[in-house]
Amino acid sequence: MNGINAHLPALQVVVPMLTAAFVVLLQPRGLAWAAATAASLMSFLIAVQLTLAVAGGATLTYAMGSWPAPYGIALEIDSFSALLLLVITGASTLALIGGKASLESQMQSDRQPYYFSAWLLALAGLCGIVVAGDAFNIFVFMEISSLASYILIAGGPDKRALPAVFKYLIMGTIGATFYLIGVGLIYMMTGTLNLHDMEVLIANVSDQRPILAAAGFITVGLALKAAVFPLHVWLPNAYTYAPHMATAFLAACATKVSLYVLLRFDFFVFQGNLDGHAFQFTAYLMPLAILGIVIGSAVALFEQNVKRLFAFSSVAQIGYIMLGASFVSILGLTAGIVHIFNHALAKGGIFLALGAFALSAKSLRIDDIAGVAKRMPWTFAAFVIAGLSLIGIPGTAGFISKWYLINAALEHGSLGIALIVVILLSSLMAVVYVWRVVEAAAFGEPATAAPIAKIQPAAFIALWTVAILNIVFGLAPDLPVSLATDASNILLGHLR
Amino acid sequence: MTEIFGTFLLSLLVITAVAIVRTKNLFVAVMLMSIASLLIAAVFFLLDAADVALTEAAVGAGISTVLFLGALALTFERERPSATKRALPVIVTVIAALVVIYATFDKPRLGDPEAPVHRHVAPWYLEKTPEYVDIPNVVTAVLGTFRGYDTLGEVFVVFTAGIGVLFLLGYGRVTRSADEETEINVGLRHHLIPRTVGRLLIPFILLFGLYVQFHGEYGPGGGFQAGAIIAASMILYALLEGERHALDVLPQRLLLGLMAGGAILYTGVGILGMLLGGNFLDYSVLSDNPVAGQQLGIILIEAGVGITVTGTLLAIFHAFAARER
Amino acid sequence: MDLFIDVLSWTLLTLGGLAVLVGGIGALRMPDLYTRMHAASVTDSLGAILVIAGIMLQAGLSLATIKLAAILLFLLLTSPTSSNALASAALLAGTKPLSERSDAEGES
Amino acid sequence: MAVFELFNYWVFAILLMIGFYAVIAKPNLIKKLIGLSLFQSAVFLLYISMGRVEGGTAPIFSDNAETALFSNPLPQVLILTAIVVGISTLALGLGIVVRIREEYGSIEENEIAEIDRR
Repeated sequence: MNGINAHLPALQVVVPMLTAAFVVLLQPRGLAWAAATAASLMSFLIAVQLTLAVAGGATLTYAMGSWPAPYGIALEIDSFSALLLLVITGASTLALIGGKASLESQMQSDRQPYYFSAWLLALAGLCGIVVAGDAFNIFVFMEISSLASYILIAGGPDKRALPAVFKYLIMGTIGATFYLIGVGLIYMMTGTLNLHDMEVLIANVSDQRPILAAAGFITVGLALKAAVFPLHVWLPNAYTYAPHMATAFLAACATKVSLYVLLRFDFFVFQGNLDGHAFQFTAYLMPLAILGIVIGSAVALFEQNVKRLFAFSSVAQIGYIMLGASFVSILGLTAGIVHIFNHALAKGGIFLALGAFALSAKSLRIDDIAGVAKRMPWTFAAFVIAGLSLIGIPGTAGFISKWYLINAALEHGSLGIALIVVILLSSLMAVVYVWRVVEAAAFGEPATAAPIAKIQPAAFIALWTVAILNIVFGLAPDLPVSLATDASNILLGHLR
Repeated sequence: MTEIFGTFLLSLLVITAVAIVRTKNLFVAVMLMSIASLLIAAVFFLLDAADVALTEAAVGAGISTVLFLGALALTFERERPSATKRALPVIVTVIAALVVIYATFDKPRLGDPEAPVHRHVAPWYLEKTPEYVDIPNVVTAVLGTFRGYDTLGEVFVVFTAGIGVLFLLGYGRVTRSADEETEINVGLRHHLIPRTVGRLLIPFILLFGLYVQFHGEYGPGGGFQAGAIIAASMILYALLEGERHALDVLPQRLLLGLMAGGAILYTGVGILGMLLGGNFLDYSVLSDNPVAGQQLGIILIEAGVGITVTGTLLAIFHAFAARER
Repeated sequence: MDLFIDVLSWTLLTLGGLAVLVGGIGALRMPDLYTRMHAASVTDSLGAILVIAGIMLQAGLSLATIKLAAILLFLLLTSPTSSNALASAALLAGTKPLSERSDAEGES
Repeated sequence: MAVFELFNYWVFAILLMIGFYAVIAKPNLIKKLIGLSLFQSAVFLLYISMGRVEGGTAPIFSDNAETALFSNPLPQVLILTAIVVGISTLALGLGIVVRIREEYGSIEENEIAEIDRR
């Protein structure tokens, strides 16, 4: 079995990608779904295997085509990528299992094979970004995942999905092209595309203007793709009008992967080499993170569409991750990275539950979901657990990342106190916006007789798996925390 | 001399770009875009990038123009005059352009052989290609094997786009019945001259496509360019004989099969390398002689690229053509 | 002999360049679509023939000459055809030639 | 000759920003995609320009020139990939525009926003 194990980094990408090509040829739609779920489950198992291999701070490398690293393309997996791989493949698998029923209601069956193929391509693209150790390779897989996620979003039944996805396409392409320009400028000054090689070679030319321009282009481009405030304008509508299944998947991992690249690139390549870069990183990103947290939460307070409400909450949550990273300290980075994991759990659970609600409500406006709790008590209970985790109640996963964030802030004296106030304030706002949904669902009287639908067993299992995981990782957060601590040690190890 | 010519072409390019943005007629803009692509292809050729020039000419001037025209036929030809304020975007872009130009001043001058970009990785490719792969075209060697994983990604990008267009446009509206004498079904069959000359040309275009496909190891060319050229010949056939005939020759299911088949072939070659004891996409294990294995691998994956690109471009073209206005 | 071929080829190239220039000016200055097409056809018939012939003389007897001959053949086949297609498309779309238009009508 | 040394990079910057302007300032969706294509072409120019070596030729070995100086093959490979990525994005974008036209009857951003508000 050792033979297969050595190839796992490549298989992580190849399995979903190859299955995607086969899925379009499988016209019976049930088969397409089954194949997609099987491939997704398989990549989850590969991700678990890889996580075990890198636990404790090891790094796995894999030379594509057996060519040595700066000449060929190398894959590289460490704790940071392993954590992301778990999130991506886990979210994809659970969303595929849990969202099937809601997708049936939202899409004609003859379009579904294409859709599942696109789903697997998105999965392969996201995994490909995370395992890549080569700057240009990241761009290629970024494009696979973006094109595939445009398809996932465009599948929404509402016609407003189309302008939303067009906006996403334009902004996503600009972001990717900015990234490409940045990589080009660095390549021009160093002559390499391999991230490790870049780190070494950039030291000689780090004070030259093209490198500074490259840092700017890469940061802005990736921030655009990661929907960092104020570049988040594409996100709310795209998440709102996508099929519920796709929202659960993309909200859990798509923007996080761009954040991952942003952090990795910044720490691997720039932080150690550019004078004062750490300070600039903090000075630019912290205010944006805080604004994102406050404004995202504030807009969510007044939003009428439940999906849009949680989409704006995502903007705020991305702010938390950025805030953690902008401390440039072990605790801060750990907080940010753990929050990538925990937010995926909470948001994935919420959007899965919303997909189930949609089966038994006219629409997902706050007024329309009135009384849904009485019709689907178990689904509602799972939704509440995920909601509590989003708020950060002790005992849930969300609390862990907030706890680390507050600890990291405490290292910063009086500024830290101010930041804690912001964190608490926005948690309070999260209490309010989650409560609005809970109140409507539990105590509202349905205006019209809503269709009674029972949640499918598969969806029920997926949803409750997420809900239980939210509690498990709230009580025993060793896995994400140790991975994240390793990851932040690796990232900061590049600061020298 | 080439510097002056290059400068002239680049200036023309800038002028064309300004005209593209300024014109209100989208049809004109698309045509100008095609001209801009040809200009930029000529510039690439002057800069010694023959492969890229060929691709840019086939894709920018050819395929993307066809796609734009297909979309224009389904939408509107003119842009609405808008009352929005233009001052802010102009200021933003001018400032950004100045910043980018400012950043250029530390760049190595054009063509400097001492620039870092030529010192590190690139000489290795030029030096090792004869030894490991032994094909004359270094671009194909890098594309096919040294950075073959990127090319695999590229094939899947094309595949994804094909899936996306079919997902968006390949359903819903009932396509008109096959024997209806609509313009799209009949094509140019009533027009003697284009039809005669077109039919004469199609075999030669196909032949040229195959030449570009299999000559990619020796000269400029390769799977992507070949796929674009072959697709262009089939598009010409569809224009001349009508959609229906073209679909009889290559039905949508078959195109879908080509799309997926090429991608599967490429990935399969990679997996074969893995099964035979190398890493993923290691072709040297495909044959007893590592160099012959590399060459075999490159031919196979280039074929995969060509098949997927042909299938995808044709599927996209038909998806646009089958839509009713 | 070499000098003779050189002079001849440069003469052809210059004449070809002139033909292209004339065609370009004509395409700008002519009053309507059909006359403009007429002017533009100078570019891709006479201009192309002269320039390619000039280059062929420069290249001498080699593979490049054969390729150039193939290019010339293709140009001679395709450019009249595309002109024909363009003109008939314009006619179908309702663009009348200048001679059939009344003087009151402007250029459309 | 100082003009020629950086001229390609200046054209890159200008072209980039012309494309970017069309993307952000034009309400017409197809015009935005045209701008996006220009924007991407500019990046191709950047890469290819940096790969050029003075007095070099295209990186293809031939029999009669053993000691030839070659231009850098790597940027060319990267741009081949990037061109393909560009056309794929364009195809998908145009597909979305066609669907928008069918659903909204318009391809002007402001008109679509107007319809959505109703």
